Amino acid sequence: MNLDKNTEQTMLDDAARKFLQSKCPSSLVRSARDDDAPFPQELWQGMAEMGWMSLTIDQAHEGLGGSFDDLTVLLEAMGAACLPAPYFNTAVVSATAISRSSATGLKENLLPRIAAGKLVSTLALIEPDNSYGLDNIQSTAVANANGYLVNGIKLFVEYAQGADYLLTVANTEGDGLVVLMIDANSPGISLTPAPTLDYSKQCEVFFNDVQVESDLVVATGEDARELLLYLEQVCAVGKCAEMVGAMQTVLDMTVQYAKDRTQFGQPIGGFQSIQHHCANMAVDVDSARYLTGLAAWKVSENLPAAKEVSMAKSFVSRVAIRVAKMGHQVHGAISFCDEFDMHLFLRKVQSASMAFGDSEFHQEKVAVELGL
Amino acid sequence: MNLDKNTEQTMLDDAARKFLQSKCPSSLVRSARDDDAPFPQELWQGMAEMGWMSLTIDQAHEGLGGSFDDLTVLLEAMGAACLPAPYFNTAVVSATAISRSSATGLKENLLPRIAAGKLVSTLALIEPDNSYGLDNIQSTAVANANGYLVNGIKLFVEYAQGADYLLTVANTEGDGLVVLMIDANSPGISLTPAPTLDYSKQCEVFFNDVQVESDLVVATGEDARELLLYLEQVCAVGKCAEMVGAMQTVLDMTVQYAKDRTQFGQPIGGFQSIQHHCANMAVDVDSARYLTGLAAWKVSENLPAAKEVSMAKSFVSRVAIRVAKMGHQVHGAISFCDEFDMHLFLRKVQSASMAFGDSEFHQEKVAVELGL
Amino acid sequence: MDFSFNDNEQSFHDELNDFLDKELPADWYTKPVRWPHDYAGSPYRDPKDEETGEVFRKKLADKGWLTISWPKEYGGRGYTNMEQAIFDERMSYYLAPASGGISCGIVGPMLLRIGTPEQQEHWIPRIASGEIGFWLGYSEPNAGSDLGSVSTFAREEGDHFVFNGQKCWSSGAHHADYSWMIVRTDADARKHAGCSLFIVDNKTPGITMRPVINILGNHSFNEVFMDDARVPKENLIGEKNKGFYHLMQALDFERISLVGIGTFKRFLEELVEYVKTSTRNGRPLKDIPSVRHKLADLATRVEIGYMLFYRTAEMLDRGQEPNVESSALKVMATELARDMAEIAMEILGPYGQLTEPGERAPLRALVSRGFLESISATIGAGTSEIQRNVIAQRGLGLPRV
Amino acid sequence: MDFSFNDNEQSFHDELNDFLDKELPADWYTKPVRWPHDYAGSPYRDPKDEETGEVFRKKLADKGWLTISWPKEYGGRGYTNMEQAIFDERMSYYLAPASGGISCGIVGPMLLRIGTPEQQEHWIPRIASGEIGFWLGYSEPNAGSDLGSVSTFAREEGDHFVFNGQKCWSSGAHHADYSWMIVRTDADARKHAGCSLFIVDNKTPGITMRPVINILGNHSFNEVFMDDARVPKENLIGEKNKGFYHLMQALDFERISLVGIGTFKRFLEELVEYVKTSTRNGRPLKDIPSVRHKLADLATRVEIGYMLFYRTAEMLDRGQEPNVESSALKVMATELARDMAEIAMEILGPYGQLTEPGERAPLRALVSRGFLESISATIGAGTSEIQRNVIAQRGLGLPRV
Repeated sequence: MNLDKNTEQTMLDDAARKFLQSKCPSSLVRSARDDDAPFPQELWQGMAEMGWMSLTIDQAHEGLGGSFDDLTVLLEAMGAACLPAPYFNTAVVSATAISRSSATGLKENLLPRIAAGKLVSTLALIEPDNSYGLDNIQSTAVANANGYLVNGIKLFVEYAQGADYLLTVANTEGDGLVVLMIDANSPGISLTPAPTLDYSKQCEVFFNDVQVESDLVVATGEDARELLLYLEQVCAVGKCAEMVGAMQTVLDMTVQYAKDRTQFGQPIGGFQSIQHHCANMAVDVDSARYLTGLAAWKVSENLPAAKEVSMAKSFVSRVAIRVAKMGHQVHGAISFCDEFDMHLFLRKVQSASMAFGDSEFHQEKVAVELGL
Repeated sequence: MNLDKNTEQTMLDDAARKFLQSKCPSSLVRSARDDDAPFPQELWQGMAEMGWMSLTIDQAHEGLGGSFDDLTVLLEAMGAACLPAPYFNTAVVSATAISRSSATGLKENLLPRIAAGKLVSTLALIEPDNSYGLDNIQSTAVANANGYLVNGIKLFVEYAQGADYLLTVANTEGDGLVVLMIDANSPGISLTPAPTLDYSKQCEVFFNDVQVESDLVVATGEDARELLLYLEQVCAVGKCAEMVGAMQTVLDMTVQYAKDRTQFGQPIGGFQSIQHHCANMAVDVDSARYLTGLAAWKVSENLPAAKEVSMAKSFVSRVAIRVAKMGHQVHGAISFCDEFDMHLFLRKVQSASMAFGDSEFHQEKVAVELGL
Repeated sequence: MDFSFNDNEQSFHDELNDFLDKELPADWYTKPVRWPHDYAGSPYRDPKDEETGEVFRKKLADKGWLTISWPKEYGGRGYTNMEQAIFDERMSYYLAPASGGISCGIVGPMLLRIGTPEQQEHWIPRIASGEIGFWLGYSEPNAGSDLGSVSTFAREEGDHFVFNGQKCWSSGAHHADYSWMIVRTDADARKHAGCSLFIVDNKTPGITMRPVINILGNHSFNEVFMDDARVPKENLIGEKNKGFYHLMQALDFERISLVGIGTFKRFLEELVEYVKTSTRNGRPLKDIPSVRHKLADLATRVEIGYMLFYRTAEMLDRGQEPNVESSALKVMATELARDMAEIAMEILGPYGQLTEPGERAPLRALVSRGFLESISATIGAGTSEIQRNVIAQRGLGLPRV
Repeated sequence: MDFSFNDNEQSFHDELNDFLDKELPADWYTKPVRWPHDYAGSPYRDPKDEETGEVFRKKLADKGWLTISWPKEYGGRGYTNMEQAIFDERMSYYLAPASGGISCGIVGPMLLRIGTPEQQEHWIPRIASGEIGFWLGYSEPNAGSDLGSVSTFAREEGDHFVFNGQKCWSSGAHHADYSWMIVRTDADARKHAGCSLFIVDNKTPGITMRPVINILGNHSFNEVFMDDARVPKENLIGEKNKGFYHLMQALDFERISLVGIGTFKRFLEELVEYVKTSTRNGRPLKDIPSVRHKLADLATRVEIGYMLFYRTAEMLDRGQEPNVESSALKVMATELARDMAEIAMEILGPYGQLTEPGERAPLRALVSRGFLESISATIGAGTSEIQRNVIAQRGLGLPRV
């Protein structure tokens, strides 16, 4: 048993923190938010040069062949930096999907480009009247001679305007779900910005008779369903890792502020109510870290992980918001200013807590795993 | 608007507190618990002499004709004393049921005896595989020439061994529920003690071909259902009043202890964590009192009260336990001793919180009242 | 207990309903961009609504309703505090642009209590008519929860006080005309003993403001700098060096008048209506038990809020000071504002994250705003921690240490 | 992170399972009357079970398993702390009568750390064999959370210390043979500086006990009075007047060794099984969403408890002192014990109130017991408030004031 990072992960973590502190300060998060560009290109290229895009891509496709466990180390650091770029969408969701596809051509075509930082892809999953899960996909993909003809509406598509591809899930008639990498420049695609709390530049995406060629099919039939179930696990745990990173930063900032800020002639951290708030936050952070670590380890080791993944996502989604709000409370009015960073973390964890199933959604899954 | 007791209620309250402090100290609660007798007879007679048995019985039947609102004043005082006697069962549930019956003979026969403290009656409602509500009554009452023949099992019947009558709900074939005052000495009734947390000397009651004469029928058909719905409201609010009384005592004891008990060179009430615990308790107690008051007022005024009753019962049931547990926490180890009174209140509110629908049961009713 | 209005109250309540139904469009409650217990005022998306609001507010002032509980000789209607509470409840339920807010809710009543006859004559009519607005000059960089630590200093010089120092988190100072400000007037006194209250004109030379953008992206806060700003002595309110004790009273008013209890009811109703009429994954939202239970819980707490609110009015009418009770109301209502946003967010799922109104954004995208805005509720005007200290120490008599 | 056992650990784990399956009846977990994280010991309803327990406990002692992490020369097995943790987990999961509890979990390890060779030689074998039992003589009427205020005084007299004073909440003192006691040995020193640790024989003349009945109706507590009780000087453990600092270490052990992490898992499984197989109002309990969600939440927290528990073992094996981490474990586990009882009560409804086992009482009526018993969990061995102080001050470096 080892409840800490291993040596390689510690090195990866150190490098990531250092890079992000220098290249992704909170001022960049704000300027990215206010900028018309979908995300900061320079940061993206820097991340590619660090090898992050290819961390879990296998070596045959110019990747580093790292484990999912390693990837969560990066995601935690990114959560701590409120990274304003589609790393999760591209290097976690899309790269994983393609890597597990049986379509050799697709892999050879796309994975090296992702690894090189030359391809941005994002997930188009959620639809009107649907929040989580795969049970109600209304978008249609009708097979034709060259591939599929796709119609539908997708919501909450992060960084859509900066994406080269849209990893899309649609329903076929008779063969269940199909997973497609849709070229974002295909005729028939239109975007409407739909801004959200977390500054991730979300859009609604409309597919109107969009032709998708066969060589962009990621998975069909039972393969598609299996792939999506695996992706759901990867994404849920990945979001947990982001939240753990954000929570730890909130805790660190809050403890430091409690030591520095003086009221009534003493540091506010000397007041028992503040001490107990901080103690509760610390226990929450540790608990979230271990649950996330357990789920990530199971996924990495290809062990059955459904229960642990949903335990992590249900718990972390709940306490991350609690921790971020408590960070605000201890800081007081200063944390209500845009120029103070605390709200960036609140936005981050709020969004991550809902992504890929909220707390209650995953509680229900835990219950199923308990045999209920 | 008047958020306090009126003058008559204040007098009633003062008299009740004084009487109970003198006649029902916590030592009596313990000796009643350890005694084989179902409840302390002397206390019962004293309460009857105070006029409490007849408080809400109309003057035509030798009662005082008080309102339900007045009754909650007494119940609050009794909650504060953890009264070890079947007052609620007799003077609240049974007297109310009989008072609202259209059976003139039954009223004339039983109400004066209740008013005089000469009749003890208790409610036999819950059955195996049933916790709350009226939807699943399996006991049967088959009409015959002289009345009904009753069969069934009733659980959680408080003070059954001391009761002269069992106010019983059974199902007829075809005519829905029937409400009966069953003579506890009727052939075919047997009791098995089933002790519970709250020392209320509960029994399982078995009815085996018990013949109930016509003059003991309280209500049938639609009348029965209406009566039971009204009783449910009266009982739920009555239990809230008991809990409010218990909560207030817990708060008072806890604040006093926090002032008196010294640790680390100061009263523990000087520690902010203890102050905030006490502040939370105080807000809970006030909130519980007003919600209960609102519900009691609506019931008293014969206004539609379903929403307010269920708001009160769902909220008070939740916070009463929270307050009692916090009382223990502030007191520390001393409160884990039988000889210290705190646990008597914990037992009281735990039991009251579940009686006549727990918090979730009534939350669902509130939702219905919201139109959901 | 008795929860009915008396005849006067009931007819005033009915009169208010009639007035509001007549003077505001039926969909008015959809216009102000606000969340229950917000501190950030009520911006409108459409400038025309701003105009409608101004017209309405003028009508209120003309009826004397901005100051209904003030004595008639001061432009008020001489109504009871309970009637004032009924007024506040109805106005906030309609989200009416009624807020005399700081001016009529805090400064006016305080002037009536501690102002000189000359000060009352000078200020009260202009406050009652809605002509002038105030901001609260309490917080400073080193005096937040610990208001006794204000260090802005006012030295006496002839018939003026000369102010030097800085205020911060000054909500709405840029829209207001005057500040209701506490500053230090005795450098040697122990901290609470050397402060005084003033009315300070925003236009006083030496006063400058820096806007501070809040986490909603709005300019609500300001930093206000005073550099040899000369304030006439007649603007000292109450006793010199007793300002802190006066301010403690003012804080009670603040906790009551800012609560806007009716907005809670309004948003609860809106949320219930949304749940009744919406589906998720093809299933009616109202069929989800946890959604039902969460709404039931919110409704119960709104009901509690109403009673804690009316309690303060009842006490004022009895001549009691509801200081502990206003703390209980504040802590309860602000935590409800937060939980209401959090629960609405849970019910709405990702749709609650949307920040711009539109077809996909339920409740005009107010939930994402409320989620952020309610962060300030449990902080501003005394944090929840401070309120709990008040309840424990002043209410329960636990020791100050 | 890596959550797998290494080969040694795994085979020990398997060995324990085999042993437990062989040496205890399959329904053994239904015999002890206890709730997770109880302080009241494990009474049995049937005296025969008491005997079975004694036989089992003897077998454990014979295998050296009561003291597996002690060095072999002291009767231990020299296992790692992780293996000790695995042992504790398995034993508590089976509700095995394994508890070396205070003797093997606190006194023994402390003696190995701070005892003299003579003391180790004298006491350790008798502890390892299970021959003698200890109670903790910490609390006094005026020293609960504030242990530094103990006033029982031990004055030196020749080759003895003479004890006068009183201990209270002395759990199990009447079943034990010796006390592990802290008393004041320097009346003039500042409070934490003048205390010392002793082993005190219950049979010492001058020691009397008064039983105190707890809210479960059991005699678990005692008041212990010392009236000129003479304790030989060789029973002073560790440095004189450093007792408080030694005791702080002992408290860390206490928080870990008393947690009984496996009992949480066992009761969760029992509760889940009950829900799977039961109906209420004709409806399967497991179809009620809130029941499902509550059990999912409990299961998640049990999983967290396991990790916080193993973390302390990992730290000990690395030579680190898990003082903050043991506080986190303690606060987390005890609040879980409470919530587990409360949730079980909610799920069972009125059936949870029954106090005697029988046909109608699910889970052998343990839920009503747990509801009361867990009251002590968040109080004993340092209240949750004290644990949070430790986390904030020692863990996060916030100031002591």
